[in-house]
Parts: sequence; C-alpha cells; structure tokens
Amino acid sequence: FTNEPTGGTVTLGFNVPQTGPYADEGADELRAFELAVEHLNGGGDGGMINTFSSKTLDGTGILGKKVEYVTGDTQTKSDAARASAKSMIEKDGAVMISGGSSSGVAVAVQGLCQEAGVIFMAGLTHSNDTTGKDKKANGFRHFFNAYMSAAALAPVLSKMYGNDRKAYHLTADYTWGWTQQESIQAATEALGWETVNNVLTPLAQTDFSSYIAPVLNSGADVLVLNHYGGNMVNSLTNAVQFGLRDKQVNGKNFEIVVPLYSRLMARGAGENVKGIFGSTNWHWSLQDEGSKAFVKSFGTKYGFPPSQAAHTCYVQTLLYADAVQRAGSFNPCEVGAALEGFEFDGLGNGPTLYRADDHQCFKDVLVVRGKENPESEFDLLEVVEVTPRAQVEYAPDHPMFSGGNLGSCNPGA
Amino acid sequence: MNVRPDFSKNANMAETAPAFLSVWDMHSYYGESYIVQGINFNVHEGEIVALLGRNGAGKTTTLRSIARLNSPQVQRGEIWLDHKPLHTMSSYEAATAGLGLVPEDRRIIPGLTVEENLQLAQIAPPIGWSIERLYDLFPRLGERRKQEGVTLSGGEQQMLAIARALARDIKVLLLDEPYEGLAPVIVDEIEKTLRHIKEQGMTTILVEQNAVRALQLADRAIILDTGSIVFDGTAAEVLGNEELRAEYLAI
Amino acid sequence: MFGLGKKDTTVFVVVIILALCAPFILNPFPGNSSLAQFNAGYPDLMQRFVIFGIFAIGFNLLFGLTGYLSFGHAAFLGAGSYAAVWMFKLLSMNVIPAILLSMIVAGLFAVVIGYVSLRRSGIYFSILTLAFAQMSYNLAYSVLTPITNGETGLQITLDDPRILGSSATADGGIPVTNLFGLEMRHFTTVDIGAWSFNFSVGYYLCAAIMILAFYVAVRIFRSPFGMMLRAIKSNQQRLYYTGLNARPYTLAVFVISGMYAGLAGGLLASMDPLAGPERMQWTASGEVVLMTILGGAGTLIGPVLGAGFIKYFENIFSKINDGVLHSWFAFLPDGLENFIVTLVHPFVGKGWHLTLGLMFMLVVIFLPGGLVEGGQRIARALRRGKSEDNGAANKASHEPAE
Amino acid sequence: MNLRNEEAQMGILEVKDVNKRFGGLKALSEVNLSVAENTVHAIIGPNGAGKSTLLNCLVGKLIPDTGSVLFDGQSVLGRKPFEINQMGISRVFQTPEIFGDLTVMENMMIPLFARRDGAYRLHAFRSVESEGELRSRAEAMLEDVKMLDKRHMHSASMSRGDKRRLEMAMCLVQDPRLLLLDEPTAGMARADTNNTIDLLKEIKEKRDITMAIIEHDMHVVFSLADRITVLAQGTPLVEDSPENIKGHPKVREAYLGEAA
Amino acid sequence: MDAIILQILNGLDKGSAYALIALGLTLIFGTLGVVNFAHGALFMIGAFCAVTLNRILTLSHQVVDESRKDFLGNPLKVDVPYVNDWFGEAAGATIIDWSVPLAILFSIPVMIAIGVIMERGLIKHFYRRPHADQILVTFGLAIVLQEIIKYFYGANPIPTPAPDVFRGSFDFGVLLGFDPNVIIYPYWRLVYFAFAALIVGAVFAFLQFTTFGMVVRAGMADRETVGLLGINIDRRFTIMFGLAAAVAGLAGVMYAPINSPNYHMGMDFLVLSFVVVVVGGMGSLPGAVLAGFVLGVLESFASMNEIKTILPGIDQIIIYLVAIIILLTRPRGLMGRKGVMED
Ligand SMILES: Nc1ncnc2c1ncn2[C@@H]1O[C@H](COP(=O)(O)OP(=O)(O)OP(=O)(O)O)[C@@H](O)[C@H]1O
Ligand SMILES: Nc1ncnc2c1ncn2[C@@H]1O[C@H](COP(=O)(O)OP(=O)(O)OP(=O)(O)O)[C@@H](O)[C@H]1O
Ligand SMILES: [Mg+2]
Ligand SMILES: [Mg+2]
Repeated sequence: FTNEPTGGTVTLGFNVPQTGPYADEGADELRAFELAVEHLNGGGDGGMINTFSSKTLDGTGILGKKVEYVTGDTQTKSDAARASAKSMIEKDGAVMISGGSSSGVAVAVQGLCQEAGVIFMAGLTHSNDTTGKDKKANGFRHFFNAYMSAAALAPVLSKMYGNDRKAYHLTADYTWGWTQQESIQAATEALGWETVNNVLTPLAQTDFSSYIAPVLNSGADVLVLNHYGGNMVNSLTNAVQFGLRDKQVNGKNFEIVVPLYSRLMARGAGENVKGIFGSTNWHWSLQDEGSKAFVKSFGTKYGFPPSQAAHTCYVQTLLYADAVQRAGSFNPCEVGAALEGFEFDGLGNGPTLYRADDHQCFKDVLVVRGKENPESEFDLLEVVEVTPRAQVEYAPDHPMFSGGNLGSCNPGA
Repeated sequence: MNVRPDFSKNANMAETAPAFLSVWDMHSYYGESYIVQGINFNVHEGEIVALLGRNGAGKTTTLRSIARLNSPQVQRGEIWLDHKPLHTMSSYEAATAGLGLVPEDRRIIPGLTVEENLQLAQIAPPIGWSIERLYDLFPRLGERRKQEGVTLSGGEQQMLAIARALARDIKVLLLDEPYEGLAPVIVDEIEKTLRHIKEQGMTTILVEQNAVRALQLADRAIILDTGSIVFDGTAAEVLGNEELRAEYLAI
Repeated sequence: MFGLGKKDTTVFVVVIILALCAPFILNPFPGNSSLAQFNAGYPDLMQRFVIFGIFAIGFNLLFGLTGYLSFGHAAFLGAGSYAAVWMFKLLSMNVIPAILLSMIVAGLFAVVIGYVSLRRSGIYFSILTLAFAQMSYNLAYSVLTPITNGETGLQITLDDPRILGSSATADGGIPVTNLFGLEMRHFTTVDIGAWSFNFSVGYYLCAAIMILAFYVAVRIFRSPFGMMLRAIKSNQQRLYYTGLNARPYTLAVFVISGMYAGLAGGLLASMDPLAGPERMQWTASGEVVLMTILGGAGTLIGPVLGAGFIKYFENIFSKINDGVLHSWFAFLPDGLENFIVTLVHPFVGKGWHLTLGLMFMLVVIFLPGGLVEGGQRIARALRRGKSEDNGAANKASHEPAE
Repeated sequence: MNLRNEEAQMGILEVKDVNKRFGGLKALSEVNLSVAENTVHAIIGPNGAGKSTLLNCLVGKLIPDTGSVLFDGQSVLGRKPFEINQMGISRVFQTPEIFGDLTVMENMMIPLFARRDGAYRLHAFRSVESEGELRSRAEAMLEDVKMLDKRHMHSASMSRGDKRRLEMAMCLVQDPRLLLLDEPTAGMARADTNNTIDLLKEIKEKRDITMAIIEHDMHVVFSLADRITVLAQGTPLVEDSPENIKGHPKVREAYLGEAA
Repeated sequence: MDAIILQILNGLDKGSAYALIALGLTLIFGTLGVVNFAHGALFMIGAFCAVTLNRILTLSHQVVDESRKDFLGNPLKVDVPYVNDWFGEAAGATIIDWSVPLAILFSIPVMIAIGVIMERGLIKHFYRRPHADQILVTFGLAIVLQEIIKYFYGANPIPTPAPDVFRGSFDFGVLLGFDPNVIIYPYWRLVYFAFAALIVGAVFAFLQFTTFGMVVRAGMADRETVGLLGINIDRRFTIMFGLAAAVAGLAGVMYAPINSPNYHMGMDFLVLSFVVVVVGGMGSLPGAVLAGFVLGVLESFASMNEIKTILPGIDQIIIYLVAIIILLTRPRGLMGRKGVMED
C-alpha cells in the first residue's frame, strides 16, 4: 500500500490553514497535533491517552515506530489544500492526512486521499456532505455536522423561545451554508416555528447591513445566522449594531441564533455574542475526565485552553493511532476497518461511535450560549445543555445525507 | 565659493563681460550612449547665442543637460549660472535659479487648459510676465484660454510653450527650435519679442534649423557636430565663412 | 533549427533540457539530509511548475507583447479545468479529449470576454477583465453549483456515467486519468545512493506539452503577428493610420492566451481531477500577473521562471515548521538554536507569505527586468570579469586632474 | 476661381463644403478643395487656420460636421482610419508618430505588411526574418532617406529630425496614391530638407502619386507645389499657382510677412 | 416603498464607505497614476490604529483574585487597566469606551508618517516604472504589511466597538410616517456617513480651491516639464501620498466598529476599491465618490429578496455587472479624464 513506513518512523501529515482568515484556527489545530504526537511518542503527561477507553497506546509511537509529522498550508482553498496534501503524500511519505478548517477543503482533500490511498482524518468540517453525499471510504469525521447542530439546538430553542416563533434565515451562499440552513429549518419547523424567509448572502460579503435592515420589517422575531468565520463575526456584529436584540416583535423579544459557534469567532464578535445560542462540538469547560486531561496538558503547554478545532484534531490523531495499533498494520484498508463501528469513550464527548455506514462519529453535542460575564478572553461561551447522542442520531440514508457512496477502501499502490 | 573654471584660453570669449552661463567640459549620456562629448562654452549676460548643427548633432541633448533633466545624465562637467553651480542642482532647482527651457516637442501638459498651463508656470517663484501681458503678446492664446492645451494647433502650442517660459522671471532662456511649425508672420513676431526681451537683459540660447534666421538674430553662434563643438564665434563670422556654412549648415 | 533563429534555438534547447531533466535538477539534496526539505522533485510540484509555466507563457503572449494587462485570466484557467473534469465525468478518463475540450471552452470564453473587454484599453481593460472573472468566480461558487459543485469543487465520483469508460474500477475505486491507458498518477522512483528521483508519467506529459507551448510562443514572438502586437503596444494610433486594424490582432492574441490558460487548466485537472472555483478568483489572476512580471514580462523564458519561483515558495517554504527549523539548527548550542529559530520562524511555515512579499519587493526593486535580468546581470558580470582590470585603468585616466 | 477646369476633370481628392466645429470654434467652414491626380498640392496658412484639422478629416481622425470627402470617387467619411489607408492614403503627422519601442527596420516592415496583407492577417508561424522581399524593399527605402545605417536602432532614441524622416519613409514605402504630409520638414536640418525635396520630386517622377503637403517653410512649398491653397480661419482664401500666390497681397499680409 | 427607502439609506451608507476608501485610492491611483495594491493595507492599518489605541488604553496590570479560578484551576488573574488607576474606574471606562473616536486623532500622524515613509522609501522610484512593476512592488508591500499585522494581532477579527452612546439604531420610519421599526438605521453608521461627507468635502476643498491638485495632475501627466517650471513635484507627490494614506487610514478607523478588523480586511476591499475608482473614471475625485454611491445603492437593491428571487445570485455579481455596463457605455467611466492610464 501507499507509503508503507519502512524505517523506525511513521510520518503523519497535518494540513491546516496557516494563511487566510482561518489561520488562527489552523494554528490551534497545529498545536493540538503537536501535542498529540508528543503524547503518542511518550512525551508530556499523556493527555487523553490516559482517559481513552482503548488502551493500545503506550507512548511508544505507533506500532513501535516513532511518530513524525509534516505540516502544510491549505490556505482554505481546495486547490492549495490538495497540492499541500499531495506533497505530503508524494514527497514526505505521509500515511495519514488530517486537519482542515472548512468543509470544501475537507471534501476535496478527502477525495484526494481516497484516490491516493491514504487515510484522511477530517479536522473541523461541519457540512452534512462530508459524510453525506461526498463520503469516502478512506475518510473519517469525528466532528459533528449541521444536522446534529440543528437536532441539538431545536429543543433548547423551543424551551427558551417557545414554539410560536417566526424565523428569518441569513445563509452563506455555499454548500456548508445550505446544509446548515436546511437542517435548522427542518428542525425548527418540526417544533412549530415558521420560516419567514431565507436569504442567501455572498460568501465574500463583509457588510451585511442591507441583508439585516429588512429583517425587522418582515414580521420575523428570530434571526438565524447560518454563517461561519468572518461572515458570522460580521453579520452578528451588524445585527447587534442595528439594535435588533433590543427590539420587540410580535410581543416577544427579538432573538438571534448562531447555529455553529467557534470560540475563536466568538472572540471576534466580542460583546455581541452575549446571550446568543448556538452549538459546538466540544468546549474546554466540560468536566469529564477526558476533557479535563486534555485541557490540562494543552493549557500547561500553551498557556490557554484549546478550541474545539484543536480538540477534534487531537482526538482524530489518537483515534488513528489506536486504529493502527488494533489493526496491527498501517494499511489504510485495515485501519479503516478498525475504525468502522468502533465504540470508544474518554475523549471528551461521552461514549462515541464511529459509524461504519458513513464514517461519522456519533456523540453528545453541546448547546452553548454567549456568556454574560466572561472572566477571561477564553471564557466566552457557557454550556447550557449537553444533548445526548441518541437525540442527534439519524439514519445513514437520511435525505440530507443521501446520494453519496463510500466506495471501497483504496490502499493505493 | 567654488573656484570658477578658467576660460581664458578660449579665444572666442568676449574679454569684456564676465561669463554669465558657463558650460565646462560637459559629457552627457543617454544610458550607455555617449552623446555630448566634453563641450565648453560661455554665454554672456544679455547675449543671444545660436546653437546650430545637423540633426542628431546633440543640440537638444546639450540644452537638456543644462536644464538638468533626468535624461541625459551628465556624467562629468560643470555648469555655472550667475555664480550658481547648476550641475549640483535638480531641474526644478535650476529652474528657480533662473533657467527656462522651451523644449523641442513643446510639452504642453495634457489635461490642462491654456490658462492652467500658464498658471502652472507661475506657481514657483520667480514670477515673470503676467498672464494678461502674455495674452497681449499672443492674442491667439487669449482667445483659446479655456481650450485644452494639447488640442491647440501646432503653432499655437509653440506659442504657448514660449509664453510659458516667459511667465517665469528667468535669466536664461533656452529655446529648442522655437520657430518650428510657425507661420512666417508669427516667426517675425517672435523674433521681435526675442529682441525685445534681449533689450531687457535676457540671455538666450537658441537652437534652430533655420540657420540664416537664427544668425540674423544672434550675437554669437556655436556649431555642434556629433557632440563636440566645431565652431564658436560671432554670427557674422559664420555668415562670412563659406566652408563652415556648407559643411555644417548646408546654406 | 525548427524555423527559429540561433539565439532562440539555444533558449529552446535549454528549455527542453531543463524540462526533461527536472527530476534530477529539482532534487539536488540527498533524501536523508536536512536540506532535503528544499527538494522540489516530486511529481505534483514538478507538474505545477510546468503547468503554471504554460499559463504564464500564454499570459505573457498577451501582456508582454501587447501590454494589455488582463486581470481576469484565471477565468480561463478555471473554465478549462471545469471542462476537463466534465469530460472525465461524462466521456472517459483519457486526458486527450479533456485537454482539447478545455482549450476549446477557454477559447470560446476568451472570444466573448475579449470581444467585449478589448473595446477599452489601459486600466479600463484590466478592470473589465477583472469584473468578468470575478463574476465567473462568484457564480461558480454559488449559483452555478449544479455545474461547478460550488465551494468544494467539481470532482469525479463513482456514479459518473463515463460513456467511453467505466464508472468505477473493478475493485470499486474511482478510475484514474490516463493517456490511452498510461496512468497519469503512475511514477517510478529510481534510487541512486541517497538520492531518489521520481519519474512521473503525468509530469512528462505536461513537460512535453509545455515544450510544445513554448515553441509555439517563440514562433509567435518572432512572427509578423508578434511584431504587430508589439506595434500595438508601442503606438496603436500609428498602426491604424498605417492601414492595420488592431482589434483582430488583439482579439486573436487574447484568445490564444486564453487557450493557453485553458490548456493549463485542463492539465491541472488531468493531473488531479478536481476543479475548484478559487482557480478563477482574482488572486489567481493576480498570481499569473506576478509570475510574469517577476520572471520578466516580454521575455521568452521569464514567465516560466516566475511561475517556478512562486510555486516553489508556496509549496516548499510553507512546509518549513518549527520542528524542521529545530532539526536544522540542532547542531548549535541550545540557547543559540532557539534564538535562530525564533529569528527565522516568522519567515517560513505560516509566515511564507511574508517571505514571498519581501521577495516580490526585492526582485522588482533591484531587478527591474525580473529574474531574467538577474540572469543577464550575472552573465554580464562573468563576461566582464576578465577585462575588468584594463577597464578600470582606462576609466581612471579620464578623471579630471583636479 | 477655376470653374471651367473643375468641371472638366474630377480631382483624385474632392473635398466639398466641409464644416467642422469644436464647441464654439469654427475650425473649418465651407472648405472646398480639389486635388488633381499626380500633382503636389500645398496647403498653407496661418497657425490655427485648420490645416491639420482638414487632414484629420481626410484620414478619419475627425468626422466633418457636414460636407463630403471623395477619394477617387469614393467617400472616405464614416470609414475607419485603417480602411482609408487601405484605399491608398498615407499620412505623415505634424509631431512624429512612429513605433517607438520597435527598431527602425521593424517600423518599416509594418507598413509593408499592411500593404501586402491588408488590414489584418495572422502570420503567426512565419518568421519576420524570412520575409526577404519585404526586407529588401524596406532597406531600399531607408537607403533613399539616408537612414540605412540606423536600421537596427531603437526608434524612440533617435533625434527628432530622424524620427520625421523615418515616418516619411514609412508612408512612402506603402506606395500610396495620395500622400498627406503635415509639415514634413519641420525641424529638419537644411541639408535634409533639401534631400527631402529631392526625394519627393524623384518619387513623383518615378510613380503615380498625389501629394497634399502642409508646410510653413516656403522654400519647400515653392520647390514642390503645383498648386497652393491658402487657408485662413477655416476657409480657403485663395487657390492658385505658386507664382501667383507669392505675389498675392492678401497672402503676404496674412501669412508670409517679410519672408517672401 | 419602505423597503426601497430602506435600501437607499443602506446603499448611501455602504456607498459612503466605498467612496471613502476609493477616495484615498483615487488620490494615489487616479491622480498620481500609481497602481497601489497596498492601499487596502493602509485601510487595514487604519483600522488597526483603532485596535492599537484600544490596546494602549487598556494596558493593564494584573491583580490576582483568589476567589475565582482560571481554566486550569489556578487563581484567576484579573486585568486592571492603568487608565482606571489614573482616572478612576468610571472615567477610565469612558475613555476606553471612546477609543475609536480618539483613534482618529491617533491615526492621522501615524498614517501620514506611514504614507510619507512609503512614498519616500519605495514608491518614489516607481513613478516612471511600468504599472506592472508598481503592482508587483505594492502587492509585495501589502503582503508584508499584512503579515506584520498578523504576526502581532493574529488572524482573528478583533472586536472594536463604537462608544456606547452610538449603540442601537435610529428610527427613520417614524420620522417619515411609517410604522416604528420599519426603517431603522444604526447610529454609528450615520456617524460614518457624516464623517465620510466631511472628509470628502475637505479633500475636495483642498484640491479644488488650491492649485495643489492642478500641480499634481500636471506632474503626473508630465513630470519633466513641471520640473522645468521650477516646481518641486516630488515634494507634492509625497504630500499627496501622505494625504491619501491618512484618508485611507481614517476610513479604516471609522470602519472598525462596523466590522471587526482583521488582517486581511484590506485585501477584501482592494478589488472593490479599484473597481469603484475605475468606474468613477481615472483621475476624477467626484467620479470616485459618485461611483462609490452608485455601486453602494445598487448593491443594496440587489440584495433585496424581491430581486434575488427573480435573478438568483444577482447580489454576488451586481458590482461587476454594473462596472462592465458602465465601462462599455462610457469609455472612461463616469467622469474619467482623458489619457489617464489608458495605455
Ligand atoms: N532618449 C535617447 N536615448 C538614446 N539616444 C538618444 C536619445 N535621444 C537622443 N538620442 C541620440 O542622441 C543624439 C543627439 O540627439 P539630439 O536630440 O540631441 O540631436 P539634435 O541635435 O537635437 O537633433 P535634431 O535637430 O534632430 O533635433 C542622436 O544621435 C540621438 O539618436
Ligand atoms: N480637439 C479640438 N478641440 C478644440 N479646438 C481644436 C481642436 N483641435 C483643433 N482645434 C482648434 O482648431 C483650430 C485649427 O487647428 P489646426 O490644428 O487645424 O490648425 P493648423 O492649421 O494645422 O495650424 P498649425 O499650422 O499651427 O499647425 C485651432 O485654433 C485649434 O486650436
Ligand atoms: Mg533636437
Ligand atoms: Mg497643424
């Protein structure tokens, strides 16, 4: 198979955005990867290796080979990301590629890994498509997805805002935005909400005023911002600027919802996130043993708590290493088989299943809210609810995920 | 004070008046090509000197060198104007020191009206003729004052270029083919003007292809050939020297 | 030779040799040395060098000869890529029809955009082309998703029809792009001592096409057509009054250069069957402008050098992380090692943009004619080296004796 | 003035009732001009009389407000400059217009291509070097204007007189039927002016060519012209033979001054 | 009707941002003829002036608060800004709150200095170089500036709020007799609009009522001749550049509360501002401002849902579409000068 490690080392490829708008997120992912490698090689305090339910990892690398890694810059462009991944595969002999901070890139790199015959452990990618219509046998996602966000958020929204709400959606005009919007609309309409309008906004938009101005007048009393990254920071800032949150519509307080939160972006939006609901894959304030161990070793090494992107990347690396150990081989097909249907715990989100049908992890999802009185610049979100895994599960052939085909695993040359 | 070069060996220098503008051992290059190859000459206050020579002899290059434009590059030599070392100056400093050049291609500034072209000349001191007075001299320009300078007819542009030089209170006027494209009557007019300002003490270097006309006006003549001076003497001498005229001026 | 002048033949032969020996030239460091990081001789990057070389050669035909600065050339690259991937999806995985279609599509695209944009010149032309390209990019990103697959980019999948081929391979995988069965991805590695050299089918196909493209460009440069284009740059008015119509010439070269871009796009897709909308973004158009100027606009080989330069930075410098830095300077005492790593750190890895920006500035400030001029200067300095002494002596004697 | 003559034969160039205004300025009013084939017709007049404007109307740079311009019986109005040139009209401008970035030889090749191939023809695969015949014609022409030794020079870096001669050579090499010269000898050294006069005379003898020439240098005008039109303030003042013009009192006053 | 008024308002505001950004660019690009790809970076640096001042004002010393814990369970260190110590908590908070308006004062000298250094050190040598070279060098500079900012401030947006009094929005609808909440507009954007009008007016006055503008235009058309007239054109170009940098910077400072500054915001605006300047017509200040407003208003209209349902995606391309139409119908943009960068 491709890039079978022959010497005493094995090389992993960490492909993250180092330039462009997601560079900070990428930097945090990279920190997590470095930490994971350190732990795999027996350095540091071992982090989540100690809490991981599978006990195959012993700090001697993977299958006794010392773990080395190469890094690359995706630039958050599928082209550049593939070029970077290719160089890792062709030049550096990486057996696994991980990382990424956007769904487009994840899907593109996943496709490449499938063709080249290496394993792809997705980083931050939230679109339904990654394990839906674009799923690949060689690709695995630990991160949650738009459907899960919606399924987790809806009950909380119903509890907080009632079932008689009119929602106005602003949606980033690309695949992730669409799946996000579709999921939230379906979930909220199931509660009895009405969707007044869904307006697509150009991805390159920086000023959302002309999209936000008509909201109040539409009769809607909730604004859902299906935006991520800079889009979300700007649209939320703009919405708050317009004073939407101080208004009353239909006799109710006007509310804003941001389905997918990231701590880094929340920081960008500053004060504006206070009291606004959203979902997240993981948060450092979780008190389970795994999370505590991870926050401790990350915080000690870098001086601040990890982001959800860092968490997912760290976990993916451990999961890969463990799968290789269990499979006893680096062969992508055997590793894949070891991951498929794997049940584990101790990595931060409670008991988790790597579902064989679509290579998606199923685990608890967090509903969070912008904190009113943050104590530090990292303390921006508070967990309001840990939605149990059962509530966010869906059938592999759910219409929002249909159309794809895992295909067969490709071990490469 | 800098030591001024000694020109006493130059036979053609008028002994009486001290040189007002002196060019000493000037070498000018366009990039790699060596054009003006070490020329020396003096011009006295109130004099009109005709600078003559074939196409490509280096007349324009000489004037541009004196005016301190960026190209050609003067790589060696000194230029003194009224005790001021022009060779250390940039072109705008040379202009404020009292130099005025009417370039051969007129160089009317696009995008500016006739009047703005003249106003532009009066931004930096010293200020010379008033704009109204210039319009008196060239009524044509007065009529066209609001027209964009570059749409003027060829001759009108030439008038504007000369007027622009006079709008500044200059001591030395460098004219590069000022008669080109002008109707004979206008040439007469300009000649009169040049005489007139000469009387007021203006020093002039005149480059002109119409050698006869130039020599009628000039006190002295300098003839250039491939970047070197081949003759420096009075205008009358040139007119009297058959060989010289035939060889370099074809008249 | 080949209808070229003597000097052009030399340049052409050099290009051929460079292209054929690239696997050796780009892998100068033994695989186990710490400098191996700087090796660029792996298939993907080598392919990129030549493909972007083709793109830049084509761009230079337009910009270098006519002076028309298109800021939307990436649209043709993108259109070519999409066309090629569609060909793989619908027809077969053979690269020939894909490349042909990509050139045709890009050419048609260029006819339309060129016809409209060339009604203006100077900056107005640049902005028109930019506007068209940005429109294409924005549409490809969202509204045209059914055709372009939006942000993710168009990929081949298991359920594509592929009329003349198979939807999937026997073992359920996605088939691979090939040239009549010769797989593009296939490469052989030859190990010589500590060195290992990659010979990739895809690269040699690209290199062959690049050589051809280069040859065509040289011929155009030296043809009456090329001279007309330079005349357009020099004085379009005079051309009209000389009885020539500039428009057909500019349109022709615009389309030719658009087809070069389409060819590059088609090749990109053939090497790696994915077409994403970023390929059309203004930054991509800007990149080819930078490649051309950096290498030396209007010169034959400059654009290729510029393309290599930028792609090298993008792919090699971005991969140097702190870990790599530490391993380089490990021989130093710890304090010094850390100090040097901190010093170098901002310029590599995630700071590769900074180095690239500085390089742009340095090159354009000190080498106004681009990298080609740098080469010329070195050559001149070498030639002059011998006669230096007498030259200096001569000069001294000219100084005035003051 | 010469009514009978005009009716008898149509000139190769017929300008009828041409008017052109620039805003409030009447640059040309009711201009009528007929240039007979194979003659040299000079247009003189004070600065700003509209001479260049008239030429501009002939080559398609300007479109007259009213009136007609016929060349060889065909109207030139509404045609693009390159079409007009293809009809056989070449023009030398008042300020030299050449291809500054090209060498002298390349400057000469372009008009030759235009003559041979028409307004456009893509010779993308033929090399300029191989155009032997055109090259020798270009060289012959350069020889005629005494510029052969400068054929490899970058044309922008020539002195102005040389640029003018080059431009004239570029027009002549096209073998035009009508050559329009706007002050061709301005800024030329005396010797070259004389050479130019000789050259133009020689060419006129050798082939069928009609010339319209604008000049302020009376020496040139009187050496070459068969007929002269004096333009003043946009209207033709007189049209006559050189001898008569020389003595014409109005012309002397308005234009010639002491010079004549 | 109300929707249209709303979008006009919106467009005017958006337009004022475009106009202000384009104004600085047109001074350099339209007037000095330098294709300045670093203009976006200047805008971005302006915004970061606001961030920096905010950081300076919130410079803090840490006080350990034993009662609270940080994320690792250690006692929490609480930051106390020095201004609070000096001026008392209330006054200190007010000063910090007003940091963006204060940054206007702070940014002017900074931006002028940056502009002058940039011109003297770099651009000066490029006036006579081809536009392509200018693009390369200024693009390189833009990347460098951007990376420097990224190095110190990270890649994430940094919230930089406007003073509290400008929070919320003004209800125009009520003024015009519509229902409340129908036509609302944030106060800060009204401030931005007024500020833009002020700056545009000031720059116009400076260039229109003094000969400065004429001299610079002349200098751009023909430096050599202007030098022959005794004018030190270099100095004026430097002043112009400093002015342009200051205008760009001010646009950035005031924009900071609207969108949190990030290191690539300049690049995001770059293309748009070039389009605005060119559509306005090269060399024309009023053209740039007009084009800014026209494109702003049209963009707002295109984002209306009624229009988007008929023409999906129109808001993505409207600016470029309008640019194409204008450039094809008016050869030199809305009010362009002949001959400025047409070749
Ligand atoms: N920009 C330039 N670069 C290189 N060489 C130049 C340049 N300008 C002029 N020359 C060369 O310098 C020489 C002198 O030119 P110059 O213009 O000074 O001649 P001139 O005496 O003014 O002639 P003319 O009467 O034709 O105007 C000529 O041989 C010309 O080719
Ligand atoms: N585009 C224009 N706009 C306004 N006025 C113009 C324009 N072009 C020419 N004119 C005016 O028209 C008149 C005639 O100009 P023209 O160039 O034809 O004169 P000319 O006879 O060639 O003079 P000269 O001998 O000085 O070259 C002049 O007064 C000129 O100012
Ligand atoms: Mg001259
Ligand atoms: Mg004229």
